[in-house]
Amino acid sequence: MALPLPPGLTQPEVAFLAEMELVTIVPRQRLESISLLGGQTPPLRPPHRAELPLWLALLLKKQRRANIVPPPWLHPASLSEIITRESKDNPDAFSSPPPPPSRAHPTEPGRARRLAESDANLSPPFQPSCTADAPAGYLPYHWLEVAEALLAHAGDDMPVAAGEVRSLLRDLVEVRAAKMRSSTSTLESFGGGLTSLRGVGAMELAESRGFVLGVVDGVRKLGASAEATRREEEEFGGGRDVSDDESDEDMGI
Amino acid sequence: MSYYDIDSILTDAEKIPCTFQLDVPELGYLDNSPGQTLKAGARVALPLWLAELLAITSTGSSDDQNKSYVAFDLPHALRNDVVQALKAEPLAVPLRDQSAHFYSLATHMMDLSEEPELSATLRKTFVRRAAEIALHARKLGGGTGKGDEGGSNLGVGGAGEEFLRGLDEWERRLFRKAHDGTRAGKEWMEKIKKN
Amino acid sequence: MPMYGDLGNKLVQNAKRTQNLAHLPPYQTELVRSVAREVRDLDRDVASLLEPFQESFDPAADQATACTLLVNHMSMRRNKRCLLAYHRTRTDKLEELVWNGSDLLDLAGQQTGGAGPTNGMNGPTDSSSSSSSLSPQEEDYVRQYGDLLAAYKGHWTDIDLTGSLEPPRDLFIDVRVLKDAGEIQTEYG
Amino acid sequence: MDIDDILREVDPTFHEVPQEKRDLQDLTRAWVAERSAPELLSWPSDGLFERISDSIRRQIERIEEMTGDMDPKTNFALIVIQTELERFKFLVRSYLRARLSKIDRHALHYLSTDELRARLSDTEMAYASRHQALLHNHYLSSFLSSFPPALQNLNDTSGGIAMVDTPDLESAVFIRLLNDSLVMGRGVDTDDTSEFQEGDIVILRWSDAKSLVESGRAELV
Repeated sequence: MALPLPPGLTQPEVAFLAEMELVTIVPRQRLESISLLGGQTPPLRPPHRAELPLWLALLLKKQRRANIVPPPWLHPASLSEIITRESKDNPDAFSSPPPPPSRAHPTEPGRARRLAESDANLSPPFQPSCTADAPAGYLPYHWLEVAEALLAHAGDDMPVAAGEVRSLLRDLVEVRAAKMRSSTSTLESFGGGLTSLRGVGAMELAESRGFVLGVVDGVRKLGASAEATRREEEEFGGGRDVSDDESDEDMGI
Repeated sequence: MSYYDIDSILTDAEKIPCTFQLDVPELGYLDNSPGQTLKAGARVALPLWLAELLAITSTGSSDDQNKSYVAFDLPHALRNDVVQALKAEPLAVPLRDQSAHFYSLATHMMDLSEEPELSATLRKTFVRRAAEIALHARKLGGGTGKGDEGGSNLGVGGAGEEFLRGLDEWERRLFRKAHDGTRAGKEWMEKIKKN
Repeated sequence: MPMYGDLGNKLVQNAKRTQNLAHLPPYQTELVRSVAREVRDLDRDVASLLEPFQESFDPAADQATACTLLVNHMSMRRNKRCLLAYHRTRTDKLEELVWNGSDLLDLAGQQTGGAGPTNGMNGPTDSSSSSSSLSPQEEDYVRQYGDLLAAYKGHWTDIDLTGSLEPPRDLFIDVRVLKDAGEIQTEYG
Repeated sequence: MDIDDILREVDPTFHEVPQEKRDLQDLTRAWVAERSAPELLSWPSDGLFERISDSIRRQIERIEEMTGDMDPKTNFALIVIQTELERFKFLVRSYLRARLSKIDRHALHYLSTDELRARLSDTEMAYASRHQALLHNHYLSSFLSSFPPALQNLNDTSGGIAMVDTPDLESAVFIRLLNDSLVMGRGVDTDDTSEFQEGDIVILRWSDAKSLVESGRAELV
């Protein structure tokens, strides 16, 4: 078997994907531009900030060649705000994802360039949502992976003690885990064809994917004959088998 | 319904109560009487792979176009008292005792004859039990809260163990998926701190 | 009274167990032969049932014969399905082992080194001089699939197709070594 | 500051994405999609993998040249380059193997029509045909050749169940909307039509998601 993995990204794969998110760094050393397969890295000139993919930022950080600027949504005030929203204001749904570039305010500094047409269809991890100019108060798709990576390797770059951020994150994980559970127990009693998981994070999705899709598929299979009957009835209006002649008459109404 | 799928093949081996609609001299062996004629009206439990086609193939009889070789009933696993018990308390029925391929068998039967009520009951049953499965999988996989297991990592307890033992194949697969998801999440968390 | 298809079922149950095993249990030579024989027997029955009718069998006129023919046909197809699925389950497993870099010697040695027979089906017919759990045909298959995979891999030599499916962690160990050598360059820091 | 930087400052819409960056994005998307879709997707026809394969080869050559250089600055660049190279290799490897695994499972299906065959790369075509031939041979030499000739096929569709297994296109998937879109999803009791916003994540059947994904209005996640 060429690939002994279930469909959909596994958690390590999601973490790998999240490492492509751009983050903002403050270099501590000069570093000339490097020609990578994914393009040139910007030349690093302290103290000018630069945006780099997380994997590279972490490499520099571990080498003490740079500090990483935590994204605004990871600040304690922002996390507390999100926790309140998730637990009190809207206990049944995940809070909204950050506004996509096409809806971002055009005059807001630092965001205008993302309106460029060639970026229009960007999505995580390529749509910057973990940089220093990302909006506070919104959890981006890769929030948990990026937060955990920064806490593990750049804890000293946090604006407050890493422990404080960590405990807020843990609260948030709990609040949202309960949501994922309740959303999955209601979503499939359905017979409908669409379920929105607006605002869900990549890691949360990876953890529940196999189970959730398994339930949805199971319900579909158990309902297949009922669904086929429904479709026939809808097609023929009344549910009786209509011969060609009769349907001609029906059309004359 | 996949040709090479082992579970699908095993489901097709489940026995269905059938009644022959005609005399067939060569088939006595199906009723444990080789060499004798299988009489019309004989009740024989046939595997699904055989029953299905015999039940839907028309004999071509001129007096009754709809007459097929056998008539069939719902299998033992799907009899009314099981369905009623599931309606009353979906968690209390060990489905595996009915059939290891309970749901798969049910979908086959519902394809053969319309059973709207059965379909609705089974969907409810499946979803309700799935929620319970997720709960156990999280406990065993080491979920988010560490404190709520109370001691042993295998703290499923008697009733839980009994429930898990009664899972059919679909549910076992679901349990494995939920369990793997939780475990992989936990492993990732542990790994990130080390590296 | 055992009925047609029962032996095929045994094969499939064996395949079901195989799916959950790390190793490959012994090939069921005798069972495979019996199931294939059943198919040939059924085919002969069909031929003799049809013989009196020449080319002009009318199912509606002789419903009992039609029913018997249908049962025979279904039984043959059932056996075929069981045999194919059994062999397919095993080739899946064999391919997995080839992907993981096991060679034929590893595979052949499994049975002697492993837990031994996992069920009672490998009678004296299996005890040829070699105690391989693979049939000779399976050994051929492993060789041929190995060649096929090597050919496909050859188109992608740079990426090492049989390499790890775990996403790469960073080269942290190398970096640490480098830190000792490279800590000098702080001229702009 | 080069001319691009100046242009970028005066004109925020000047933002030519370099080919390398676009290729990385396309490769990543292709990987996520292939890992998530219940069926084999089309091999990219725009030469993406040929380009990536070439640049990987060139990068490996560069690494070999740089390895002799003991300057610590080069040395760090080397680490960065190697780290990234491993990331690319993983993406391509996982992508190719996700495809092979689907091709293996439903080989006869993907070989059955021109339209389906067109999804495979030339190398995959060669692999799939040869693999199928090996399997058929194996069945023949193990038992199938003793069967009556009419029963020796592997692609019968008569008699109950079709022999050619196909992927389940009704399987549920997760998608992310890339534009605000009206989405239709069939269900057991009702079919739903809803307006979703860019960035929303929705569960629906692959058969209902497919056209959205193929037209670039949504992506698999």
